[in-house]
Parts: sequence; structure tokens; C-alpha cells
Amino acid sequence: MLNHRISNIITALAAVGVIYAVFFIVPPVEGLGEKVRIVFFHIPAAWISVMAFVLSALWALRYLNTHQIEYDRKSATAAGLGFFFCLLATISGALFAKITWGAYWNWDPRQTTIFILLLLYGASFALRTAIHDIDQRAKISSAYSLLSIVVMPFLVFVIPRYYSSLHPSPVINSAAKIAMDPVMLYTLIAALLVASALFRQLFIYYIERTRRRDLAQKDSPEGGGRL
Amino acid sequence: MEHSVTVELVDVTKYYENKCLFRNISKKLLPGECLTVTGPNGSGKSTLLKIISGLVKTSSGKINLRCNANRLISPCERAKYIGFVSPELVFYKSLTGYENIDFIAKASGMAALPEFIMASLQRVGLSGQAHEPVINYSTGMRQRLKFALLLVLNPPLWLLDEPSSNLDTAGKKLVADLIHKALTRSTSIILATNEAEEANYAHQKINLA
Amino acid sequence: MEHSVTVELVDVTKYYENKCLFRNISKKLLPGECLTVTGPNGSGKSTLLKIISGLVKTSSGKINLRCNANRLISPCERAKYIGFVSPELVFYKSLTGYENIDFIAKASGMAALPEFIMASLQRVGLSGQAHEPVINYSTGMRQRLKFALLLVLNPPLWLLDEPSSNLDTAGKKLVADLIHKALTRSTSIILATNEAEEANYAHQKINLA
Amino acid sequence: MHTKKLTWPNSAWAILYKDLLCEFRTRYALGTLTMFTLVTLSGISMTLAGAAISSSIAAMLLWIILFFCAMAGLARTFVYEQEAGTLFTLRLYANGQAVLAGKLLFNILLLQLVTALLIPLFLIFLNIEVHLWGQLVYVLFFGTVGVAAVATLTAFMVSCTNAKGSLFTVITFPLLLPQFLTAIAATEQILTDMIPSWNECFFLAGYDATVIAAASLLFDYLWYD
Amino acid sequence: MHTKKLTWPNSAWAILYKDLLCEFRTRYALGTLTMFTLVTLSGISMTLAGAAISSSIAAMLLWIILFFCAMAGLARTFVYEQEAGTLFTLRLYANGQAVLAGKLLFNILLLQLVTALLIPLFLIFLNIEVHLWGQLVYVLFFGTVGVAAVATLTAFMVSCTNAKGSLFTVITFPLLLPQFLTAIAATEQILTDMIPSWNECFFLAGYDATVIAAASLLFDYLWYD
Ligand code: HEM
Ligand SMILES: Nc1ncnc2c1ncn2[C@@H]1O[C@H](COP(=O)(O)OP(=O)(O)OP(=O)(O)O)[C@@H](O)[C@H]1O
Ligand SMILES: Nc1ncnc2c1ncn2[C@@H]1O[C@H](COP(=O)(O)OP(=O)(O)OP(=O)(O)O)[C@@H](O)[C@H]1O
Ligand SMILES: [Mg+2]
Ligand SMILES: [Mg+2]
Repeated sequence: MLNHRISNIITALAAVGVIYAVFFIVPPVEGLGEKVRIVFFHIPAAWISVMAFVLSALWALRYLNTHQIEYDRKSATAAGLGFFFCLLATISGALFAKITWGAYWNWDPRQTTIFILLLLYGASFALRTAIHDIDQRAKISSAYSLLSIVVMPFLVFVIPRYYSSLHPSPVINSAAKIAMDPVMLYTLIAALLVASALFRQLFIYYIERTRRRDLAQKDSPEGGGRL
Repeated sequence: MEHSVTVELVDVTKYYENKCLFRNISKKLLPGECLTVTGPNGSGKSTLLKIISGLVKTSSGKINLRCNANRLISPCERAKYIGFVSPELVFYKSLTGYENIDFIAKASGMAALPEFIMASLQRVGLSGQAHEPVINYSTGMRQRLKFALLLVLNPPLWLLDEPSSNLDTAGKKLVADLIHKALTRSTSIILATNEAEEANYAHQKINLA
Repeated sequence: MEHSVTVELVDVTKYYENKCLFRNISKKLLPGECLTVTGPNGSGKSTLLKIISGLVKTSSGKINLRCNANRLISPCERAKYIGFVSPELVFYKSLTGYENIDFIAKASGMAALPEFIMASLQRVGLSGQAHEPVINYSTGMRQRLKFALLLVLNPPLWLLDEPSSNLDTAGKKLVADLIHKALTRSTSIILATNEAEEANYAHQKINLA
Repeated sequence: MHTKKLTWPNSAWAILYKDLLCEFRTRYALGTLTMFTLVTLSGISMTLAGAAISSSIAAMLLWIILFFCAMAGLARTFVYEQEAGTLFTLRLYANGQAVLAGKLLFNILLLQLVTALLIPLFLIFLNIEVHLWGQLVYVLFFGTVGVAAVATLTAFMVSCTNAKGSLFTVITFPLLLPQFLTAIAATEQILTDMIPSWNECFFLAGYDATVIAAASLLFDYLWYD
Repeated sequence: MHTKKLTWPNSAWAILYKDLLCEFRTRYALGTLTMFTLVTLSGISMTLAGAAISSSIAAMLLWIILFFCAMAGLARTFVYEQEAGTLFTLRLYANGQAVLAGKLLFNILLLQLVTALLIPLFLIFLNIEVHLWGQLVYVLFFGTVGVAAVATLTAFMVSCTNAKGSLFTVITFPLLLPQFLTAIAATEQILTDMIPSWNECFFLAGYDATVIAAASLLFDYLWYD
């Protein structure tokens, strides 16, 4: 996989660039001061974790329609990475909360959302590990991730309504609370892009690895290879 | 019987992670024919029947069930065309024999008249215990109940896995009669058995080494 | 075998609320003898065996098991003297065949050497699947496992209910051998069956009409 | 002809009837649930020893109890079929949609029963007075329906695994949370004699509808592999 | 000789081991259990939404959770054997006392495990501080042992007479109540940094002893009916 290696290198460089920007270009913000720099890790992490969730659901759907184990592999990998980024978002968020609100955890709506996201990821893993037959596992966990994606909107809409939020609105509705000067905004966007790229590279890597492992199993003397 | 079923096995192969049961079995079974599957214990007879019933997936190859020799039967409607007598078929212990049959028939999408159910229970010699909970049935009576169910559902394809196990001589005879009658009514029968004499109904044979 | 068991049935009667299965059965079975219980389905063969094993109560009359023809065996120690092969004997599906035997042996108060367990699994032709979970066993393999258990427990009294059901010809032969061997080793055997040929081992017969 | 075709709703009724019959003969679920409600309630009221509690905590307690009862009662929906070996029979003959509908109805019924048992005791033990009965019933009904719907599907998923009891709760709870939180909020308002806002009621019903729809779409995939 | 005799304690161990094996055949059973406690707790603390709760309510919640975990798991001790048909095998070969001891040990172990997982999370989530650790452990241990003992006996009764299952479950409820309440009271005191009075501790231990003794006397009658 030469081109994969190349894109790896590019991603790495971009990452270095962004980190540099975060630490040396972005000016400290009044109120948050130096700590604002966490935002550039926190937000991308949060976004990737949400995106991965959706992706994994999409692949789950593909699997259920075409019983090709390939798609389940993708769905599982996406979920795995999503879980990882979700943890990052939670931790960075928690730190951020400690800095800005003075408490690591106080069931702020956003925290609740991401926590439930964590639970959903965890649940789907518990489910996966409890099933041994490959097809069964693929089928059931696909169904589960679809079910959870159906429920997700309710979480996103309901929770903010029942808990007063201190949390600034995410960047998409770009009325970001902290007056974002262009440098910050661009850095943030760059960070998001890099994070996505990172996700993609990791994703490809893990898919390759699992595929190789499965093939190895198939070719081993006992097992499908017998065919 | 409204329609008849043709069964096509196309290169059916099944292996479990650690062993290969059978490979590339191809057969075509016409209505009114009987296919017997023989082989030692653990050779894959029941697995083959479960594959045909759609409860187990093939590793490769596929099964085509055709209604009246042309239309393909989809997985979800299979239930209506298949009757399965198997040691793994278990009834609801707290329900009576009658209730079990009534329920399963309804669940599979057909309502049977009470007297019809009673008649088939009578036929297999359970009329006396029709209203006892199945938990009180003896093993042979449970086996007979499976045939009562088969008579009620009256499907065009019978899958019989060790049909005469646990049965007394009268019971074995009953099963033989039922099979003969069914064949004359152009039912397709697939029969997995360890008994030599049962293999005699066969128009076609599969022997799993 | 350290000791032998004599079985006395004294006026054994069993009826369920609605029907009477058998009444006033009296028999005495000496070590090395085989008693066959025959009768149509639902006639009470298994019930009689369960009564002898102590799992079911008699309606009247009683069962005496004597160790070495004198000492009476109390209910709580029966387990150590009896081996029961029955369609109702179910193994733990998530455990392997080996683990099942090991556990049941220990639960019944004896520890068996691993190689001995493996040897008896070998004897019934399950050495290959000894370490597969029982849920993956075929019906015949489960039946064979019951005999492996019997060989490990090696009790002086065997209760065999339809011992050769679900077995292939090789399996049936195996069972016949085991029974013959056991009889020569002065084991008492009580055999409930529907198969005519199995009734031949009998020194004594009970026929439940 | 001795038999006539049935549409799947009739089959669903048959399955519901069967479950009711089994439940009626071996009162397993109901027994357990009764015990749960009794023990928890008496536990609660005796620890409170008459001390009044805020309606927010009351609402929370109510739904926690309901949730646990649901988890305890509904886990067995398919697991007992599987352990008794009847799942083979059911999968062989029964229509997927019918099974889902039948089981769902049964679960809803069960939860309604538990609620009916729980509420009066709850109000008495914690001496709470309710004036907005209509709203309360509405919230309870739609709240529990959602729970039943999700639980039915997850129960089937769990029956295919080899880790039964706790896994069920684990995979069910996160899915239920939105419903759970809304229901608690609404109940709290009702207990403080405020009429819950429309969009809450709307949310509860909407959640139920969505989940049921999703379940019936997904179930066929699971039932016929 | 290929076999050697075992005393019933060894048989009890074998039964315990078998149950553990069946339980943990799924490698991640423990993970699931953790998730389970996590889920329950987060549910509670989330619904509390940071609002502080009185130590009496905390104690009550703790025991309600424990009780539910117990019932959810323990009620099936024998029922699953019966539904899987293995109860026949067990009754045929196993020694009554050994079965009781084995199952009891298993249930106690399970509950201890749940408790061990639950407590730290519980204290963190509801940010409670405990200073009387020794007393807390004591109360938790003896409290759960009592629950386990009662649950085991009940579970067997449920399994042997299906029809009266519910009846028995309801009967055991008063059996369980005193232990339950004492435990809650003691825990509450501990959470408010008061050392619970001796007679409470005595009561807990005494209750356990009595129940276990009664169980082992009763069990043989039930086992060899
Ligand atoms: C779905 C998950 C999340 C998303 C999409 C998200 C999004 C964001 C965004 C866009 C910002 C930047 C706001 C701005 O700078 O104007 C932000 C800031 C912040 N986030 Fe999150 N976040 C998530 C989860 C969390 C979590 C779990 C926590 C805490 C544990 C958290 C705590 C914070 C804090 C404290 C800030 C800084 C607030 C401020 O600048 O005054 N976030 N988040
Ligand atoms: N608990 C019970 N209550 C009422 N009747 C029962 C009960 N258990 C068994 N029976 C009845 O006892 C009769 C004998 O049962 P049993 O299992 O002994 O028959 P069997 O001789 O073993 O038949 P098979 O050859 O089929 O094994 C059956 O008719 C059954 O209906
Ligand atoms: N889920 C599974 N995983 C692995 N192996 C399995 C599984 N299910 C069945 N097997 C194996 O498949 C083989 C065939 O099983 P099957 O029940 O078809 O045998 P059978 O021909 O019906 O034997 P019998 O005559 O005893 O009924 C057995 O050796 C069994 O161990
Ligand atoms: Mg078979
Ligand atoms: Mg019998």
C-alpha cells in the first residue's frame, strides 16, 4: 500500500502544522487565555466521535442489505475508532469544563450526550463480544447500531431542552460564542480536517489488519481452507 | 393438497470452523419422491435438513424450493411449505398437546378447525391425552405429537429427522403408513435416518460418509 | 466393581390422578441379571425406571435396593449406586462433553482421573469431540455421551431407558457390547425399550399392557 | 377445507395468547415483578419513614423502579423460549412480524400491569397526591410502551448471545435514556401539579412510534437469516 | 482404581465451579457486569442531575440497586437448570447439601462481585465520602449474604413448583424485609459517619446464620422429595 503510506506522511505533516499553529499562532483569548488551545483538540475529537457513529450505522445498513462480512468489518472498525475519539472528547471536555466551569462533570447536556454516546459504544462492544458465530455477530450488532442511530436524534434534541446548558453551541451554526478571530476559525477548521484525515488513515490501517487476520484464519489447515 | 414443492440442492456445502461436513451436494427432488439421508452419527444429516428448512445457512451453494415446479419460494414464506419432524423440535411444556398444535398452526398463519386437530391427534393415538400438558407426555407421545402437528399443517414438503425414534412398533407402523400416504399425495419427503428399513422408501439417496 | 446391588420391587403401584399405570408389580433382580420393561408408548416404562431411581414416588408399595444382598441403601446415597441413561437426561450445553462428565462425577461424589474420562469417551467414539461444547453435539453424540458417563460412574445398577435411540448401527452394537460386558461383571440392569431385539438380553421381563 | 389462512395480525394474537397462557400457568414473571415492587416500595417508604421527598426524587424513584421491573420481566421474553428449546419451533414456523407484534403486546401488557400495581402503592407509601390523573396515565402509558418496544428487540438480540441477564440491561438502557429522561421530567411536573408541555407528550409518543417502526423493520433481518 | 470418593464439600466446589464456568464462558461476562452497574448508577445520578441527596436516600438507593442486581441474577439459579432440563440430571446424581452449598456460594460470590463494582462507582457518582469503611464492608457483606441465601432457597422453590412460583416469591418477600431494612438503616448511619449499634450488626449476622441453617435443613426435604 504505497499510496497509503504517502497519505500517512501527508497527514502527519498536516498534523504537525496544525499543532504548531495551535500552540504558536493562535493568540490567547481573553477569559480562557492559553487554555483555549484545548478547543482545537476537544472539538475535532467530539466531531469525529459523532461522525464515526453515523458512519458505522451506514455500513451496518449496507451489511444487512448485502450480507457481505466486509461491511460489518468496516462498521465495527468505525465504531472502535469512534469509541476512542469519544473518550478523547470526553476527557478533553472534562478538563475544559474543570477550567471553565470549575467541575469535571456536572451532567451538562453536551456531557450527557457524549456520555450516552460512550454507553452506546460500550454496549455494542459488550454485544459483539458475547456472540461467537461471525454471521450472527455481524447481523445482530448491525441491527443494534441501526437501532441506536434511530434513537440518537431524540438524545440530541431532548437533552438540551431539559438541562440548562452552559455549553457553547458547536461551530456548524457558526455563531460561536467566543468571538472567534479568523485565525482561530481557520485553525479550527484545519484541525477538523486533520482529525478526519487521521481517522481515515487509522480506519484503513485497521480494516487491512482485520482483513489479513480473517484471511489467515480461512487459509489455516483446519477451517474453510479445507474446501 | 393445493400445491407441490420441488427441492433443488445446488452444490450445497457446509463446514464448521473446524471440520467439513459435506461438500457440493447437488440433487433435485420432485413431488411425490422421497430422498433419504443416511450416515453415521455426527455425519451431518440433521444439519442438511436444517439447511433445507432455512434454519441454518450453507457455507456455499444454495437451496431452491419451487412451488408447483416453477415459482421460487422466498425465505419468509418457507414456513408455510415445510413440515419438520426433528428431535430438536420442542413443544411448550405448560401447554396441552391440543393447545400446542393450535398455537403453532396459527403462528404459521393458518387456523385449523378444532375437530380437525382432534382428528389428527386421534390418528396418532393421542386423543386420550389431547388436553394434558405436554410436560406429562412420555417421549413416544411427544414424538407422536410432532406427527399430529405435521398432519394438521399438511405441508407439501416433509423433513423427517429420525421420525420413528422413541416410538413403539405400532408407532413405527403408523409412521410408515403416513409416509406412504403422503407420497401418493405427491408430497416431497426428505428423510434422515439411522434405521436400515426406513431407507427403503427412498427414490433417491444421499449417504454422508 | 466393589459391590453389587439387588433390586426388590414390592407391590409397586403407580397411578396419576386420572389413570393407573401399573399396580402391584413385585420382582426381585439379582446382580448380573437383566430385567426388561416393555410396553406401548405411554405405558409407564420410564416412570417405573424413575421410581426405581428414586426420582418419582410410588403411589403404593416400595423399592428396596440392597448393597451386596443385605444392607438397605438409603435414598440420599442412591445416587452412588445408580446409573441412568434416559431421554430426559440432559447435559449442560455450554460445557464440553469432558467437562460435563467430570462435573457430574464430582457432583455425585467421586473424582475421576482425566485419562479415565478420556478413555471412556474414546470407548463411545467421542474422543474427537471431547472438548467441544455439547450444544454442538448431534443427537446421537449426546446419546453416546450418556454412555460415556455411565462408564465413568461405573455403578452396580444400570437403568437404561431406550438406550439405543438416535444411535447408528455401530452405536447400537456398542450398546449391546457394553450391556453384555456389564452383565458378566455382575451389574444389575433394568432396560426399558420399544425395540424387540433389545428385549433379548432379558433374564426377567415386565410387560406393561 | 379443514384449515383457513390467517393474516399475520391473527398470528400475533395467537402468540400473545400463548404467552399469556404460559405466564398464567407458571406465574413466573408476574410473581417476580410483584415481589420487586413490594420490596422496593416498602424499602423506600420505610427508609423515608414518612419524611416527604421532593417530587423530582419521587419521579426518579418511580421510573427507576419501573425500569428495573422492565429489565427483570422482559429479559426472558425470548431467553426462556431459547432455554426451553422452543425457539427452534417458533423460528421454524412463526412469521417474524407476528412474533414481534405478539411479544411486544405481551410485554406492553405486562408493564401496564406492573404499573397499575405500582402506582397506587407508590402514591400511598410516599403519600403523594395527584390531581392531573389524565396526564399521569398518558405519560406512564407512552413511557412504558417505549420501554417495552426497545426491550422486545434487544431481548431477542440477547437470546442469540451466550451472555444473558446483565447484557440485556447494558444494551437496553442507553437506548431508553431519552424516553427515560423525558418521562421523568414530565412526571416531575405532573407531581408538582404542572401540566407538562405538549412537546414532551409529543416526544414520548413520537419516540414510541419511531422505535416500534424501527423494530419491525429490523426484526425480519434478525428472524430470517 | 480410576476414581476416588469425594466428600460433599468437594462436590459443592464442583457445583460452584460448574456454575462459574457456565457464567463466564462468555469471556466478557465481567465487562458486562461492570457496564451493568455503570448503567444503573449513571442512570440515577443523571436523573438526579447533580442535585445532592440525603444519606438516607443514598442508602436506600444503594440497597435497591443491590437488591435488583441480586434478584435479576439469583432468581434464575435453579430456573435455568429446570428450563434447560439439566435439573433432572442434577437431582439424579448430585447430593442435596452439596447443591445448596454450591449454589449458595455462587450467588454470594456473584453478589460480592457486583457490590465490589458498585460501591466505588456509587460513591463517585453521588460524590459521597465514607470514613467508616470497615463497618460499611461488614454491613454490605452480611447484608448481601442474607439476600443470597434467601434468594437461593426461593429460586429452588420456584423451580420445583412452577404453578406456585409466584406464591413463593411473594412469601419470601417478608422473609427478606427485616434484613433489607436493617441493612438500609445501618448503611444510612454509616454514610452519616455514625457507627451502627452492635445489635444491628448482630442482627445482620444472626439473620444470615439462621437463614442458612434453615435452608440447609429444609433443602433435603425438597431435594429428596
Ligand atoms: C458531542 C460532544 C461535544 C461537542 C460537539 C462539543 C463541541 C464544542 C464546541 C464546538 C466548542 C467550542 C465552543 C467555542 O469555542 O465557541 C466546545 C467548547 C467546550 N466544550 Fe464541548 N463539545 C462536546 C462535548 C463536550 C464535553 C463532553 C465536555 C465536558 C466534559 C465539553 C466541554 C466543553 C467546554 C468546557 C468548552 C469550552 C466552553 C467555553 O469556551 O466557554 N464539551 N465544545
Ligand atoms: N406428572 C404426570 N402427571 C400425569 N400423568 C403423567 C405424568 N407423568 C407421566 N404421566 C403419564 O404417564 C404415562 C407413562 O409415561 P412414561 O414416560 O412412563 O411412558 P413410557 O412407557 O416411558 O412411554 P415411552 O415408550 O413413550 O417412553 C404417560 O401416559 C404420561 O401421560
Ligand atoms: N454449531 C456447530 N459448531 C460446530 N460444529 C457443529 C455445530 N453444529 C453441529 N456441529 C457438528 O456437525 C456434525 C453434524 O451434526 P448433525 O446433528 O447434523 O449430525 P447427524 O448426522 O444428525 O447425527 P445424528 O445421527 O446423531 O443425528 C456433528 O459432528 C456436530 O459436532
Ligand atoms: Mg441428527
Ligand atoms: Mg419412556
